[in-house]
Amino acid sequence: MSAPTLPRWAEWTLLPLANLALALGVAGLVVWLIGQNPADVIRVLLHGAFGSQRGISYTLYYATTFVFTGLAVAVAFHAGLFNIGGEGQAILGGLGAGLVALWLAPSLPAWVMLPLMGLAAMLFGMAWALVPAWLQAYRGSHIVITTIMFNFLASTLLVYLLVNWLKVPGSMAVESADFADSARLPRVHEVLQAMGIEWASSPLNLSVLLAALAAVGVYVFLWHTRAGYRLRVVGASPGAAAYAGVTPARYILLAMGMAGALAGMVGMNEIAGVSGRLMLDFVAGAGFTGIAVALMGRNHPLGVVLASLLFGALFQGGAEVAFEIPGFTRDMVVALQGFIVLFSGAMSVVLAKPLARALAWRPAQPKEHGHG
Amino acid sequence: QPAVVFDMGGKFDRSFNQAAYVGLERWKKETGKNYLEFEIANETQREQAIRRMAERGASPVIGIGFGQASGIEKVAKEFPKQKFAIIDSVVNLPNVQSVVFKEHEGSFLAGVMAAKASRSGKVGFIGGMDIPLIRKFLCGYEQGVKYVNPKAEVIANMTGTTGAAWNDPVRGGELAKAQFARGVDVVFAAAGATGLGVYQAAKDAGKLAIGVDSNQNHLHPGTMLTSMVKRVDVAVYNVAKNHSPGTTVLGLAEGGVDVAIDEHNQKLVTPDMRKAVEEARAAILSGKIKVIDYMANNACR
Amino acid sequence: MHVLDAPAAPPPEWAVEMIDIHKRFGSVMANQGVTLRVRRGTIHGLVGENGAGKSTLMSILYGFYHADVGCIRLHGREVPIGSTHDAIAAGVGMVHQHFMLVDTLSALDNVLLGSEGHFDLRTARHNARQRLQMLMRDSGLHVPLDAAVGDLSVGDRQRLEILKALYRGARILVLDEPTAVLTPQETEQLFAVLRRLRAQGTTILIITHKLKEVLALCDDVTVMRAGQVVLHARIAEVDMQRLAQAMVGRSVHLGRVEASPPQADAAQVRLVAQDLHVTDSLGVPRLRQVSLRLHAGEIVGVAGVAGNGQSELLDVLSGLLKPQNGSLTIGARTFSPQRWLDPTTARQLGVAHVPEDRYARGMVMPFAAWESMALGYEAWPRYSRWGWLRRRALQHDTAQRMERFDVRPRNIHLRCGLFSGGNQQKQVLARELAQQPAILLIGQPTRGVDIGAIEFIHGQIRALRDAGCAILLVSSELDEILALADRVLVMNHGSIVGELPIEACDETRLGLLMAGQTVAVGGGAA
Amino acid sequence: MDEVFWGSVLGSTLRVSTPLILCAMAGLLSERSGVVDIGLEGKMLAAAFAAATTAVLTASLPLALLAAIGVAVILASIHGYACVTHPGNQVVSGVALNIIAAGLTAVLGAAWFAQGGQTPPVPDAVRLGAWLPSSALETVRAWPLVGPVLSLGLLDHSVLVYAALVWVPVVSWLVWRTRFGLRLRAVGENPAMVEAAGISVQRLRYTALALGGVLCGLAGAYLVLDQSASFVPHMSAGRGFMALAALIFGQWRPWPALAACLLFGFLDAVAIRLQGHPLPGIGEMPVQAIQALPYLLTVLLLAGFMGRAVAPRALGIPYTKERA
Ligand SMILES: Nc1ncnc2c1ncn2[C@@H]1O[C@H](COP(=O)(O)OP(=O)(O)OP(=O)(O)O)[C@@H](O)[C@H]1O
Ligand SMILES: Nc1ncnc2c1ncn2[C@@H]1O[C@H](COP(=O)(O)OP(=O)(O)OP(=O)(O)O)[C@@H](O)[C@H]1O
Ligand SMILES: [Mg+2]
Ligand SMILES: [Mg+2]
Repeated sequence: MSAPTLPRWAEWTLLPLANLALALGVAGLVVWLIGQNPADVIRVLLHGAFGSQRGISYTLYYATTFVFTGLAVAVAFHAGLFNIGGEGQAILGGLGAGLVALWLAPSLPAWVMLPLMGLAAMLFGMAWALVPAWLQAYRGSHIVITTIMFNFLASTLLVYLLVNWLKVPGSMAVESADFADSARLPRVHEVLQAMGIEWASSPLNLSVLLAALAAVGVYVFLWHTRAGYRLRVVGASPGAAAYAGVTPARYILLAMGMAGALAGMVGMNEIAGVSGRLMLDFVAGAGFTGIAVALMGRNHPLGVVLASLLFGALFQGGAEVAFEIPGFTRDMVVALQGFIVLFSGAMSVVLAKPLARALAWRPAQPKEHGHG
Repeated sequence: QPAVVFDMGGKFDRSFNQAAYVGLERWKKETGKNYLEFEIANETQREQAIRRMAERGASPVIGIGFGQASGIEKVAKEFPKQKFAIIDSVVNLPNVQSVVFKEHEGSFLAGVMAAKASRSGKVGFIGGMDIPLIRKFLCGYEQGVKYVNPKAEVIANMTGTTGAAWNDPVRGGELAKAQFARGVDVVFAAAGATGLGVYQAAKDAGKLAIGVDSNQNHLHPGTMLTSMVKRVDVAVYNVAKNHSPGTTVLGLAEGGVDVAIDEHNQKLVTPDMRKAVEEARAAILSGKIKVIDYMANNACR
Repeated sequence: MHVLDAPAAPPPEWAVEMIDIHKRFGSVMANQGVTLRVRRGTIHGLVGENGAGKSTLMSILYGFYHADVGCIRLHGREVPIGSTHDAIAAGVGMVHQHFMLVDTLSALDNVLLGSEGHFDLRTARHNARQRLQMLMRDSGLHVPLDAAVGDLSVGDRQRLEILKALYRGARILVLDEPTAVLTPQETEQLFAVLRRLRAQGTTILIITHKLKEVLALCDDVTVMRAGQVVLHARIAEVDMQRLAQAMVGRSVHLGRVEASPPQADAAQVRLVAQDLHVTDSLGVPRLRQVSLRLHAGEIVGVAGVAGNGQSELLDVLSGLLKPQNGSLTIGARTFSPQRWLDPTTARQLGVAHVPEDRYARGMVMPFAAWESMALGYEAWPRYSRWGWLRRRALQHDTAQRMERFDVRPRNIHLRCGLFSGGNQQKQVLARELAQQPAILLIGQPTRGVDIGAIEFIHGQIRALRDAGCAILLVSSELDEILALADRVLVMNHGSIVGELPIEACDETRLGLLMAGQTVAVGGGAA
Repeated sequence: MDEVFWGSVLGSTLRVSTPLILCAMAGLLSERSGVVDIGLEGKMLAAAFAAATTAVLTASLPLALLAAIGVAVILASIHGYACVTHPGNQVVSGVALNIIAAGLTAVLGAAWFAQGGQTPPVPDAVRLGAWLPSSALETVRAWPLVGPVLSLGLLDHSVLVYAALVWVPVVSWLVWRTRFGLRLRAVGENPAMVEAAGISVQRLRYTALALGGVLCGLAGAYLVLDQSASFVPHMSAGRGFMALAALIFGQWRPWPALAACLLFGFLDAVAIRLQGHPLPGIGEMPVQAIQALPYLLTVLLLAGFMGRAVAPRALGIPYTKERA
């Protein structure tokens, strides 16, 4: 009569996989509906994402951005906050890096310039996230709505600055001038070449290491530091936080500040690492993909990294499919991303019960843990 | 194998990008060979798409639109052995062919026709993104209008300041309606897909509209007075067939720009109007009229 | 002992028969095989400890929850109750333990909701107002109909809830702890109304924790324990003692360990609170001029019916709640409302706190056991240095404490939420006692905890007292107070209405004080 | 700045506001019932695509409208399945629907029409033109003083524009004056109470969501049948979020929400006309500043610097009976 509950291991492995399978299934159905062969698409996609040095590099490059935005969602989530503002925070991060580069790069060497840009990216992203955080902490404004509004504000701000101040006079493209060379993050293939290893050229740059570092850092912070502990207490149980004497407001600010800084690092990957100048729309929805990544990765840094790789592969493979198969557009990847958010996020528990029943449907019941 | 990277707006914008598409299709039909293509969906994809084409060994890689200039420049430097081309902008590299047009000349003729067709003496102009290139259209158009009717008023609006301005038919329609309310009865849209909204609004309001880049006369016969065609198709076709580094300038004389008169707008073009156009054309070709190029001195002077 | 099958012949007419009801929430069996019969036109009391499953049972009758197994008969006919809609249609009305009112709507609209009768709201309101005015006259329940519910007093809301039920023509009225929030006068008024309704033929089921009320009001009584019915009797057949015994399932007196209390070190005052005054967000006073002192080596019990200010007292003393007035001295530090104590300072001053609500406060349910073990002490040098959590030390301590407190299962990595209530409580206690506090504030230490654990916990508390700790014990179980306390404070309506040395305590006396009556006692009130 | 200018600004305001109003009313119904509706954008976009596709394929106006409404209602039901039937996170579900709509419309559009995600223009017969014949409009326009304002501002619109305006009193009446409205308001504040009153919370919320779907469907249909003539990927361009902002700005009340929509529409209408024209006293206003204004105002309101936006209390909280 009573519903069995899903064991913990299954909740962490089986359920996400089942949800992912469901999302892929629905997407496959759509692919089939538009007259493509899902199997072909998958084959091209996998080959495009992992079949060559270049494919792998591109996958990693996309994943880098998603790690940053995914962590930005995950950190906030651990403090009980839903950060939809990754997009805007990333824009500001790029702006910060770009402004510093335009201002100082001609006169500073790379080893000063790049850390400075990273710092600026983080500070700008952080500042942008702190406003909604402050409003949430001290004025009770719902952070979901304010971060949405801040996304729009960020993109208008970027447009305004580019169009009115940063654009090269006389140029038609809405882009800043190119940065001086000291403001460019080395590409991985360049570094490898310097070390004598041949590697296909790609936009993959050293910020991939920063992303890995960020994931480790977030993990260490959340589970190995006092502040991380308190942040999680605030998110998991406001009552317990009050009881423990933790001020929630401070940790809301901390969580969002970190989230903003992480999202801001997207600027390093895209602006310092790839484009070498400030341009419009360089975030390209990565802030929203970050939500999907965090949901898939269950808000754990390791999960975020894995989910980022998945999404990186989808984006790279999807682009490859768009090249290879006429009539297939990259928007399919966007739709798939939507299905993943829906099934892994909003409907994550829907499958739990049937899954639990399927698992419990065994002749010999394992013994439950003892009672006090 | 040539490759083309379409800009925002997409290859079916019935305007600029589509003209390029038509040119390539023609090349494809004639040669029987295939080409690679990519439509970018946002600003960041340009350079990646160009690089990817180059990496796959495509040559020439043709960037459609000035937006791709910086991307072409960068990638062309990385792949000096391959050929590149850019439409509507100039990239000074030994392996790049740049194709630019004398839009001001074609626009002048469009202005002549607009002024002839207008009853109210007020004609409109709706640009896409506010950039020198579009000001160049406006400037030529204005000169053509004043050439016919010095007292005529040209009301001009730009749709926006970013690439999105090429792709916003709703806003285009709103701008057109606003101009109609002020008495405009002929409107020239140089705004990519945004223009589609302008033409629709003109049709709904019973006004006249002038198309751009491709021959758009067929879109709304009876509404489309003419189209200021810019033979991007010819340019792209030529580039695909025979890439020659350097800058190619296509004007009225080269058949690179013109106003389109065909079966769709025949009824709207009066003999008087036709005569005026021919006169103006002759004057420009002979150098009697010097149409000011906005981009030459960044002003319509 | 159990009078499960009440009077045999002639079978009275049952208004309600709930037969073999089972209901499970996750791992909790809230009702297991409950059978309840209520005579028509009577007031039937339902009593039992917290979590015994009373509210669940009544919510099933009202269609709010759906029983896993079981059937319901009303007035002899079996009715399939699948939703509240069915229940209302069958003439059941319920006043929930937590008010089911919408604060932003007017009282009238609240009554109206669900039985509007007309699509147009104005017509519906007009009709309802007339019927309600008659109803108010008849029942003696008066409520300002046009006021927003958010502005109503607790008593008004209670009356509104009953009106709501009556308005729907409830012939069976269920009241879940209606008196918990009422003043004695209001309670008396309510009882008068209920008796009148009974006279008019309404069958009433009432849940309460106040046994006195049961004896005064009810015709029959059913006692539940741990999801099952353990006693079912006419009121004449039972007395307070018997009911209490049935409720807790054992002899009421757990008994004191020591014959006479050890002498508290009167010279060593650990905590002095003066004139504490707390008003909640609704403007209702929760604590009124409360003063108390704690000495080293004594357990001061705070007795009182739940909701009479004990929770607020604990919160104020532990720094969770700032009073509007008063002062607090702990050791050498004195606090005023301008700069009140905060939980962190409290811990630094050696104040440990076992919160009443372990579920929402005492632990972080999604955390592993060892992580909750640091709650509140994460900044202590043993558990963190330079901002780094010392997980090793924490895990080590957790394992050790689990061993000492016999926590089962002994798994420091198990999620807190997966331990049973008693084992959760042991962990909270273990954490707080481990600090060797100078002062221990402890709320409901054995709520929902089984006998073996109770004895163990009591032993720990006594040991701490003997080691010189000053302990303030809040418990709604008189037995616990009687078993542990050396001195007893009784709270009623936010005030301390009596202070008795343990020798002067007996249930009657405390009960009277808890009910708000003053008694002349040797010890004298504080 | 003459009558003609104001007339055309007014007309433009109404046209730009129409999808905002429809979506804001949709959001109002949904959020009043306690279900966060971030998915307005996606529902509108999907509806626009459905309307355009159907119009192109069948050349039938009723079918196009029906398709738009149908698709929006289906999306609303998916939202309901995730967040009403199951205790899914409403924000996540809304975000998912937005992403799905953005991706799927482009994919299907590209696959079916091979025009990069666009649809061909819808046939003229299906388009919604001005409600009054143009001869009548010309006559009115000739009237002194009020002529231009009336003809350009108020009369030269399609029936959907008026329908949007009519929905406001209808929603207002529904919410404040009817049984349904009472229940709707109650379920957004305290669903347990509504259930205790013998009303199905689920049915109520589904009804609100479905009604909202109808309105979103109309908004989407308006985009392709009136404002523009074909579907273009991402053509909703943030209007759903703008409507959400207007809804909050209007504090979840129909008339103030209408006022907010009109304000936002007005800002937009003025912004495109003032481009490059200096404002008296201020100088040239950057367009971006005007574009940012709606979002900025909403944030300020939420921050409590201008009144206080009090959301329905149960908004965003999944209603379940089982604790923890
Ligand atoms: N909605 C729910 N979800 C999960 N568990 C529940 C729910 N309602 C009750 N329980 C659990 O069921 C058991 C019985 O609860 P119930 O509320 O019926 O007790 P009660 O006798 O009314 O207690 P009290 O005197 O505290 O009101 C408890 O263990 C409780 O935690
Ligand atoms: N209010 C509540 N809501 C939901 N679950 C609860 C609640 N209170 C307790 N639980 C959970 O219900 C389970 C059983 O709790 P309960 O207090 O009935 O334990 P128990 O089986 O009596 O164990 P013990 O013998 O140790 O007291 C535990 O996992 C506990 O965490
Ligand atoms: Mg109860
Ligand atoms: Mg228990």
